[in-house]
Amino acid sequence: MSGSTTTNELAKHRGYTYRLTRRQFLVASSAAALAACGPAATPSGAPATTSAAATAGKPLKLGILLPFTKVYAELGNSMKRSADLYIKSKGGKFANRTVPAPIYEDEANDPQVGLQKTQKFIDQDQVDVMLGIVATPIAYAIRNVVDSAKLIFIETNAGGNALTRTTTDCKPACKSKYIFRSSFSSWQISNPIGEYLASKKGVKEAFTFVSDYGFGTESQADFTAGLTKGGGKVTGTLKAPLGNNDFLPFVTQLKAQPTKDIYSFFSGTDAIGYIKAWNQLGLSAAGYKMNGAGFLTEQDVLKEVKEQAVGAITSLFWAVTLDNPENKAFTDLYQKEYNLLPDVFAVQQWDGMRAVDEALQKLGGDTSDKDRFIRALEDTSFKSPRGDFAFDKDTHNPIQDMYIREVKVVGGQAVNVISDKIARVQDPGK
Amino acid sequence: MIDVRDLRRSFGGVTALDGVTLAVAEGERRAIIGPNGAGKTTLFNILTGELAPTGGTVRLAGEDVTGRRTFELARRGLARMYQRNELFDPLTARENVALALTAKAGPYRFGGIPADEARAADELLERVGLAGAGATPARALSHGQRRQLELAVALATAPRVLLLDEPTAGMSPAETARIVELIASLARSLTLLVVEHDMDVVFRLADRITVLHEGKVIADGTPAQVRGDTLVNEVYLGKVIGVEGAPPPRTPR
Amino acid sequence: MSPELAFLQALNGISFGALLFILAAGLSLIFGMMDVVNLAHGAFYMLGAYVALSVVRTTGSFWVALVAVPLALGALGLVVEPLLLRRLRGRHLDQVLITVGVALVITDLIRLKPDWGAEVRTLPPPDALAGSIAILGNDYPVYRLFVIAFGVTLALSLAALHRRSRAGALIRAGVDDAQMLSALGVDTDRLFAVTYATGAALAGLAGVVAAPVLGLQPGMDVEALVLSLIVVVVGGLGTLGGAQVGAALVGPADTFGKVFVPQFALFFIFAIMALVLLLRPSGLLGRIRVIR
Amino acid sequence: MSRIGGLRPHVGGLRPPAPGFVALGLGALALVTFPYWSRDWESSRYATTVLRDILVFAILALSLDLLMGYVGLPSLGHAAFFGAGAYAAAIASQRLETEALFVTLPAGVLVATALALGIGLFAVRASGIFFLMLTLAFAQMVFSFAFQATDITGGSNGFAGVRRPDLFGISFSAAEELYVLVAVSFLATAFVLWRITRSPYGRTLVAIRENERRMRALGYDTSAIKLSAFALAGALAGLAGALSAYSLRFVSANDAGIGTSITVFVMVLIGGAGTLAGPAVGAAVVILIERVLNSYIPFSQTVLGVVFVVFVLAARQGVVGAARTAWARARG
Repeated sequence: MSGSTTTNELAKHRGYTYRLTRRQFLVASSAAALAACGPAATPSGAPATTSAAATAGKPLKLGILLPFTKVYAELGNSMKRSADLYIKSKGGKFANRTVPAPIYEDEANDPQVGLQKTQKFIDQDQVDVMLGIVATPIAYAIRNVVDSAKLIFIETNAGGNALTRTTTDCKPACKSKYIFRSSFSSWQISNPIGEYLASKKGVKEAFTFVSDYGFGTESQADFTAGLTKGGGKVTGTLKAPLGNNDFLPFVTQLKAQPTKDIYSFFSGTDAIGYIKAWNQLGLSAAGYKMNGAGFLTEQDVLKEVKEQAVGAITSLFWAVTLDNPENKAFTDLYQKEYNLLPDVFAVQQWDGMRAVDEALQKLGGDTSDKDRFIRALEDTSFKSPRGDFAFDKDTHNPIQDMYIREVKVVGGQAVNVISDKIARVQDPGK
Repeated sequence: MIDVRDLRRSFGGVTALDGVTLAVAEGERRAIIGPNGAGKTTLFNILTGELAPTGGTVRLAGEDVTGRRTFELARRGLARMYQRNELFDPLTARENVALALTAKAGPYRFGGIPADEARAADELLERVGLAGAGATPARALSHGQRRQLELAVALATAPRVLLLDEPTAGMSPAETARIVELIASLARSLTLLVVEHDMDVVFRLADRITVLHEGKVIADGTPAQVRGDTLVNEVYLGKVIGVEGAPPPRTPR
Repeated sequence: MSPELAFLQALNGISFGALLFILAAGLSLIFGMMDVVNLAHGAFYMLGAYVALSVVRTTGSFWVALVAVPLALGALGLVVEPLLLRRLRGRHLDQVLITVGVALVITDLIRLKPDWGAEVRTLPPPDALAGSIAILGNDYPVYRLFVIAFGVTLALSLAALHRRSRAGALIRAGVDDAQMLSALGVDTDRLFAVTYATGAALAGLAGVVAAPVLGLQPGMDVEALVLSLIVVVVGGLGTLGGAQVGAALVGPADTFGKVFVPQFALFFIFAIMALVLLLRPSGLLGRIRVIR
Repeated sequence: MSRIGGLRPHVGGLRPPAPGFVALGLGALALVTFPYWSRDWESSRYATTVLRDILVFAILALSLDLLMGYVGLPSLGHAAFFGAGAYAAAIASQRLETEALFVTLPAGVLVATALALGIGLFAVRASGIFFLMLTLAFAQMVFSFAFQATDITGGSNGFAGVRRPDLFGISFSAAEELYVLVAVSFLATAFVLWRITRSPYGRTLVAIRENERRMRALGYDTSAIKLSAFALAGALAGLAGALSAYSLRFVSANDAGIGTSITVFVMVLIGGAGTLAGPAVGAAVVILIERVLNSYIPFSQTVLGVVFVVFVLAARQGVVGAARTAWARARG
């Protein structure tokens, strides 16, 4: 191993100069300027301003921002399949408006990228409606941009409460006239199960163990409020960092505390790691019961952990086994098209597309008046695969039923079986 | 000027310096000779602060500078001419010298490069016989010219003590003669410490000679005394004549 | 904290330490021998895990993957080194930069490959190691004990290769003076290619062994690279022993960080690194002489 | 033989404005007023945003180039100071309830500088690859702190609602005015670095890159000088971070993440380390690949990886370096 390198290889190469003649600086800066204007020179499709006259017959431009790279890519692909399927099922027309293939952009699980792509939808593509966004931080990041650009945006996953509530000086985000949500608020999937466990299942004490980020903390607080309202008490809390690499130290601590009912919020790889550690340390055998928000045992997790999650009780507004005609039709259509079972993310995107479609039916396809478009969306309600779906008039968050589900092995496959229902759950936000 | 007392240094098990004591008066020209592995380079590295001693003290003009870092010693007037050329290759000869000249002014100057600096650098280049070569990059100079530039850079810091690490290594006889004359012509106020294998150069330059062997001083005196010393002949002169120009010891890693 | 709980957490720490060593071995070998930080190490690890997934899917055997994957990654290393790194012999920093490019390409291609893609997956451990056994009356995953055993054997065998074998000495010498070595008739090009290939194979091996614990998902490459870097930096650069010592310290320390300071668990591991560097600027066993 | 690396010591004071300077001035003016003279293009606003982000990253790349190209310290953790600058500006405007540019911008720069001094103390004593690894590890430390310190930085939710600044009545909340602020900052940064690289300080940095041992033997405290360059680069990165926070009105932990560090490293290398125009060109090329190309092909990251490998192998001095060599050879 040579001693400390005296001269540095990086700069010992011929033609290596570090001073700048006037000409080079000029050439470079104008080159940088011109290179950047490249995209500007290319003419873009839609005319700059939409005419005030009825927009009947004009193609409806949809901009959909989903993760196609990084850790949530799988969710993005599932939601894209659902969006494409919806357009195909409507023969490429909403009311009298033809719907060309939506412009998909990758949010890459990075708020900076999400902001750039939203700006592109607004300035470059000038889309009529924007849908998508999986990660809550990105939804919070683009909230102000969408609001000031008066762009109608349907959030089809991110469940951060703040997106559809009034918060003190809009921190970390707050509701907007132009923002609707077709998925859920973290309160809806955490609070009702708290109250349900305490009042109906006689759970007097619970311990919470959640993923240490915005969503997890909100879910922990909402669950605690629900449990307390139902007469129970949370005896302690623990958090694991998002994307935690080793769950054994945490689950060992769970096993060292007396409270048997554990409530958790984890999703994706963290959920898998948690359930495996729970199983490896034999917590079920030791009498501990796993409860959580629906994403703890959704398809993307169940297909990996399989029967290790048996017995877990979760709350969510949908399950693949939910038997109502709309869910049957949707699941069959999806399976016929992609021979894959749909997941909750596909349902959320499907309902987002449907809300736009329903609103356009009411407006006869005329989207020139934003306020009428918003009122039409607010009045939208329909039978969704998850059951009755309607927007809360002033928060634009969905009003929907919550189902209590338990993981059981049905026909050799671990599935969430619905055991109970809590009707018309509405987010308390104003 | 330089006062070294009982200097020790070992690398793991190997003892490179085993209690060296040495005193060099101001203006004196001291040569240090000894077979390979005698500890000459280790001594130099300690004197220039690149290596910390494991024992003993070093005093420079009365001040205890043991363990001081290289740049602190340099600022106290101790300059070094390296055995292998240590120059700023892409910079011009003038710039190499200018960097040494302005070392005292400190690096944090953000204005333009002062005009007089170029003139002072050219004067020094002339002194070492590189008059016209001011604008040539150091990497483009011949080996001999680079040694002359090495000397110019060392002198540019206006040192009180100049350490010369085998200044004639790898030089042709003609180049050796020129560099030795240059060194000989240096001001007598400048204290010199030379490590050299070529005995003609040693006897030409040195007022006194110290002989190192296996990390210890085995003889210390005028050239005549050392030449006559039986122990030195047996240990050193006897062996070296047989092995002329042995490769220099590698700096310990 | 009861002694029983302390013991269990210590066991968790040791098994995580063993995991970190397995992760870092490939990076440490390449750095120790070739003076190159292989920033594609995380990408090789990820590729190893996904290849293992395919092998387990087709052959149904974890053990086949344990042998096949390192060979596959070794072959990749035998292609990458001569094709890209050899051209930059002596320019160590450029060799490091090349590996950044390689990492960017590999991780993107994994995402694009149809049946790998970006889905969240896990590599099931072999049935023999899947269960749990009772230790002090508590269930403990057998696989984590296997990881400890595997890590220790890997450490011992690499140390033996490194110190006693002729190849180890030749490689170390090659880094310092490739010309002198080739003058002695040693084919340095083949030597460096084999070294890089071994490093890549070790990364692949880590992919197979660590995947059942750390899981397979986009971003696992960066996580593996950063963890390996911390282990190598803490342990000290230039020596293989560094990685062993580094992992032995960082593993348990990180686990106890998760126990006592969970809200800053991510941050804690770096605090350890900073503390070690404060005391020993070139790492615990580092031989790089940091400027005085 | 083409002029290599020599610092042509120009006699003090600027010569009368040669045609080059006039052209340079016009070019700069065109750059600053881009949104106004391109207003009637279809996607002028989108192009303005892209160009604004290119200029923000150009400032960041220039600051890294000071380290990589001049002092020879390749840092793979430079995003730590970019993120620190962004967070500091955002938090300052929130906690102090002010949009004043002369409060939030210096806050960003100062916090980034302080962080650079802190990390620099550890890092500058190492060199080459060990330095690279240290900066990478310390940047991850900053990332994980930003990701977990929810009550300070907003944690994984990021910091939303950053208020755009104003200065003595001029409000920069409109996209055009903010663009001008970014463009002016870029030109100022380029000018400052152009001055620094031609000053004795700049020459000292280059000499340290060439032969740090010799510089210590001449009496230069090279560790302190490297630390000063590291802090200066950190300050400029903090400036870029603050501008990014204003532009996007949002700061996330990824701004200090390894992805940003690698991106800006690739920009400097592709553009041309050790040149001033290089980082700006590199920023344009990489952002165009990452952002514009990304909308058309799914494997844009692979393209970036391949382009990067080609440049390391074949055109190590980057676009501007290669152009300059060709230009010098053409002039004979």
